Amino acid sequence: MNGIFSRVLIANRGEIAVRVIRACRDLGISPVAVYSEVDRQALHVRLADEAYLLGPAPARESYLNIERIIELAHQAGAEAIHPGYGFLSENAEFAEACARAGIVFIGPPPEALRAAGEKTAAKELARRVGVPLVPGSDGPVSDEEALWIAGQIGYPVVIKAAAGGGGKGMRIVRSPNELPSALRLARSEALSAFGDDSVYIEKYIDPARHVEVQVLCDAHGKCIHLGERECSIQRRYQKLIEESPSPIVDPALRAEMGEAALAIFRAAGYVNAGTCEFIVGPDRKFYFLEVNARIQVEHPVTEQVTGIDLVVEQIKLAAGYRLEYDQKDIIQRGWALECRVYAEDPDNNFLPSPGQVVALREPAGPGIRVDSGLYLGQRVTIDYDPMLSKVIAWGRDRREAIARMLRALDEYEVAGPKTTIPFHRAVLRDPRFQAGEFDTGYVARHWQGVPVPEDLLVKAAVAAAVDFHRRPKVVTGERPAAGQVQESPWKVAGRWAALRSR
Amino acid sequence: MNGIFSRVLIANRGEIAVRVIRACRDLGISPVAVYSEVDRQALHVRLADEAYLLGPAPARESYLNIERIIELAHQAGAEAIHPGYGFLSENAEFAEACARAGIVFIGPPPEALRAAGEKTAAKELARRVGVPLVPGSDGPVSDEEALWIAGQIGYPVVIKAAAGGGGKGMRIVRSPNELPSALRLARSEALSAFGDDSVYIEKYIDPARHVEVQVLCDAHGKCIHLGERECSIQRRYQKLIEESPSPIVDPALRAEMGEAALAIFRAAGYVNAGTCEFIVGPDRKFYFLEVNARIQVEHPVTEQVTGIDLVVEQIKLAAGYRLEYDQKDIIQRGWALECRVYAEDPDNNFLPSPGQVVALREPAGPGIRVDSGLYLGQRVTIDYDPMLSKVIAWGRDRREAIARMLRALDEYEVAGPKTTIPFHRAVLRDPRFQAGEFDTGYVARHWQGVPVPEDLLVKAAVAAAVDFHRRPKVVTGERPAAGQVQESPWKVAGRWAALRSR
Amino acid sequence: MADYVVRVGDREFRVAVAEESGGLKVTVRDEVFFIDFARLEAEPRLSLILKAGPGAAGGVSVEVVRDERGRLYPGGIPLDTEVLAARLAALEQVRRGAEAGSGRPVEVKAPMPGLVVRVGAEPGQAVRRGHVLVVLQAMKMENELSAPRDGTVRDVRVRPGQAVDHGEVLAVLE
Amino acid sequence: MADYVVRVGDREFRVAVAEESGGLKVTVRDEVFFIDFARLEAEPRLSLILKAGPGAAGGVSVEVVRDERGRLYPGGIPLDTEVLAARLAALEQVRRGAEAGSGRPVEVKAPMPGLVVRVGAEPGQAVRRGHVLVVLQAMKMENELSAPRDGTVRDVRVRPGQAVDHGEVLAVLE
Repeated sequence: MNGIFSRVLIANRGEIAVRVIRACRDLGISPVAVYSEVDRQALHVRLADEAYLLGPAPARESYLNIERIIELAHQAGAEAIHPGYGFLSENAEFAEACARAGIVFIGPPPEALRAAGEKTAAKELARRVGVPLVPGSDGPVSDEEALWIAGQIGYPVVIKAAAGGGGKGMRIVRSPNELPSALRLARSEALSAFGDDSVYIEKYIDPARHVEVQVLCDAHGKCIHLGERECSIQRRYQKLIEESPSPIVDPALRAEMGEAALAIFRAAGYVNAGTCEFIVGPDRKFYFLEVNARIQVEHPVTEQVTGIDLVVEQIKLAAGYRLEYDQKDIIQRGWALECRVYAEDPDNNFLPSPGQVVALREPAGPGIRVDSGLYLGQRVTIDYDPMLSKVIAWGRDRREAIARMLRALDEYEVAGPKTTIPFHRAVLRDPRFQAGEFDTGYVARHWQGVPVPEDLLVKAAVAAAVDFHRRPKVVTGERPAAGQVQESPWKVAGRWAALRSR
Repeated sequence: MNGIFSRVLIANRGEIAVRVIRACRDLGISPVAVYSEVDRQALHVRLADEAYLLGPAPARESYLNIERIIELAHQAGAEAIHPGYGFLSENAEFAEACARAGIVFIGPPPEALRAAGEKTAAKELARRVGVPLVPGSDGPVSDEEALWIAGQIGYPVVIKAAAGGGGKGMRIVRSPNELPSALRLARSEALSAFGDDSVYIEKYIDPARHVEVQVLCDAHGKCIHLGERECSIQRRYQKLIEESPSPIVDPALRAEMGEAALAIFRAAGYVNAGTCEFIVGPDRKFYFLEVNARIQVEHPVTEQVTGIDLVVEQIKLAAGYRLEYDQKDIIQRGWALECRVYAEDPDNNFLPSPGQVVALREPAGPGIRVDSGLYLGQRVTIDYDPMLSKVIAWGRDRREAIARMLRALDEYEVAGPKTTIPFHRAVLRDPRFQAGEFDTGYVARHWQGVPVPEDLLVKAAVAAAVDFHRRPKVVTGERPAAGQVQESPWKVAGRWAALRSR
Repeated sequence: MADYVVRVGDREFRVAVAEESGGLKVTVRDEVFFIDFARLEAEPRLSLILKAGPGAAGGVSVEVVRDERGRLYPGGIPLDTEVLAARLAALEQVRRGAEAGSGRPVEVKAPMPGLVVRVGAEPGQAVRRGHVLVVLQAMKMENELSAPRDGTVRDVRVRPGQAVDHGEVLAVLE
Repeated sequence: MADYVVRVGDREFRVAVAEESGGLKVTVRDEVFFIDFARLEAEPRLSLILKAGPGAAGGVSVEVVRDERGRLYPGGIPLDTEVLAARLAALEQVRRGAEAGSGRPVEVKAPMPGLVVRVGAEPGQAVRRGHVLVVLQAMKMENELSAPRDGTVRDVRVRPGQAVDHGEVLAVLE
């Protein structure tokens, strides 16, 4: 490819580093990996052409170490750096440091990162171009202001800590008389969590759905959108299942949301791939939430329905290439879903579950794509985000995509760490999910683990007993002599039928 | 799915058995596997809900044992049998035996199998509906007839054994004076190979391309085609690389070939999936070759560009479902390629290479689908066809599909048996292939192995030495004492540059 | 013939295994299976085919990974298992019975190494099942460790800012 | 420091390996690499990072599978390797030199078990490199085994219909 980079450093790890390596290969670019001490054996280190040690495990000494990364890019002769997501991907100082070092940052220019990537600046931008925001206070409020604003925008309202996120200091208020005590509690939580008791107030959209629009902008003034993704299946603001298109978006709403997103990106002088997140209320009105000025975890669902390779586009756009197609050429075909596989125990409040991967089978076959950083023997540590891989399923329609995803999840075996795979299986079998009827409160409201089917317990008991029975014994005394169990004649019908109807 | 089977027996092994299991899962059908003694640990046995032992390894005692398979289908309570490809897939007696046993054969009705699946009957059918055949004798010829016919159709001509295939008894003749000795040799070869010295004569199309059309027919009279596949990269009539669309087919030719294929299938009273194979000459004229009355190895490339799951359709059509779309709804999107991975040594005349799989990494990521029966620890035996898996790559255009395929082939690691992966890498990097300029003689003409790049030899030497050096030694004497090698100062520039430009 | 007690999670199964004409006859509860058992090469993977009769050609196919700690993954679902010779199990039962009595203290342990960011209860406090006792940061997330049952906090052994190891006791509930 | 002769296919490399401040210094021909070497768990897989200097942070990443027979798969390409201490290699060289002389007989062996379907030469026949000596059926295909060089067939040890084992001598060429 003419004028594209010959060598790109990937300042990330895990599945996204592998994903970027693949995009580099597809462009004939030599990928360079960086890694922390615990990642020496990681897949991205082995799949890259070159690999450089960043430093110890803690992110700030490795994947967040700006100086070190730029130094290594120079050593390796990389002309550009792809930051993946997380880590330094939306860090304007990093983008500036790259520019100073004469290295291309594969992402938006620093000014656009600041204008679109920072939450308050982005809201200001949205307001300026006339994209609706969730009604509420402009910033921190006094108790009196809160009461007045709540009256204006109507109940229910939500109080949020101005200094933080993650649900801390958040209170939902359904009537004026609840407001004073809710404010008191929210301020006290905010103070203890963030050392700052400022709160702001917003209309509480309930039920709400999280819908976002993927955008690509080239450096020559062309911006197009690639349709939406629905990401309402989440817990504690962590997305778990995404899809494209959204079950609640029709062509008119798609065009409207797309235009809103493009207006914001154009106003920010944005170049490269980015996403505009919206909250959609039960009346299908949408409100601007934030801009993600990077590639997102869930980008593959858009790739599967549009046919466009977003990471390849990122690299080409960063090299100054023009978008080769227009808005009218973007056609969504079929339906795609993504399930994120985390090393978390869904039956125990999604607690992280580190450990060594002792057996692994990743799904494959028609309609299935797996973006993974997993390998047999891998030690999943607690140093980084627990996401291990993503299963992406495409089908001609949502029903087919769900059927294929279920088949893939049933094939997927990760032994060692516990994973969210059983969670996904249960959600995808839930008639509410299958009907497209869910919102951002779905997991909190409905998820309570799934009982293990009786036939699996019996199978496990039989397998464990037979394995033990046939295993060479070190201590002879461990294996019991012949027992006295009374055997019934071949009574098989009942259990047999149960085992068969899997 | 209403009225679909609840349990289907898959009378096959390897990747196609796994492929059919996946289709069953997607339809909510319980898949039942059968296996021969050497396949006890095979993937299809483990992925199925139930598994039944057929018998010893030899195919005629296992996968070709009609009675045994039908008996097991009864035992398992399967309502239908999917035969895959090869083995019993085009065996009309098997289809009839299924019908007698009250089991649905997932394939065409026996009469259609006979009318379309047998070579001479199919040619008669093609002639009847006006589809062009390669000019030549209708059947066996005497030496005098051969001379006369060759004069009529024009040289070059080809003499073929009437009783067999596989290139035995075949002779290409470029002028009348070569004909008598060619006939003598061909008859003698045919006699020793098949016990029958009958030969027939045909115009020799050269260069020729192998292009085939995928067809689906329901039991209610609707037949549609799903465009073409090009399969010209082959050796000894064994296909190695396939793609859809074909680089030489334009919409007009596609429509024309599609209509020709449909005419034949309609005339045969065909139901289910089938393929019509054509030879296309340098003038882009096409000639009927044969009908494949089954699912084909290369079906995934059609699936990737049309979005239609052909194996799912086979099952639904066998259950009496109507096709849900019309010809106008079939839209090819992008480009798909398939590379077949055989346990054969491409550097040694494609000799079979059995052995145990000691390490395995299958490719994944954007645009890549792998249909595979491979697993770590597998013993590849000499009992069956040596095809292990297929890599399928999709891209928005042929260039992108090739780039992705190359990336996938570079990721693919099978240690143990030698495979055709290095062959595929070389062909996909050949500018002739990339330009779409090849024909059925490509492999014979151009393939002569590829020299191992010097940098890989150095890497292997270094890795072997370091591995040996660091391996705990059983016999202490084996590890030499300190040597006397004179070291040069850090001379790295030359080799370093070579190693880097991979 | 051997008689086992197999614990699967918090369930217990009595399983009898007998070698019989080259195969295995397994009785679990009042059902009998004839089992073709294979240990797969190159991975800790087992494959069982459960047949209804000794001469049957096949039956239900079960593939299951077994890790070193005895965790099995039928259908990919992790299940902790323990196999005991039935007589040993009976002895243990008796011992446990003696120890029994309700309200034994429960130790809340760290399920992974991490950093304590918050402590949600103090000694002497009565808590309900689900009450957050300790919040532990690991894998870039805050993880709430809550009371496994109603009770009174007897001891809190950590404070915010403290790094803890896998398995370390954080609090004791009684 | 240790000095090796490494055969890779029909090529030979002299490789010196020295342990140096926790890493490995490797000299091959006149080039020097500093190597970070890791043996991967759970599979016979090696990972090497070839660095240009002893203090370099990184360099070329080489992942390679090594099977029990010493076959390596750099870039997935199977290469038979053999490592010998340099002194042993030198001794072997001398022994070989003594044995040498051209035209030693070549045995054509079965590369896999199979069934002989055709024999393409008879004793005494002069054949060219590539002449098909034996056709062996295996994996549902006919596989042609041809003369590795020009020569005279000294012996044909099989006949059509005969089943042969892996490694069995089919014919001898001189």
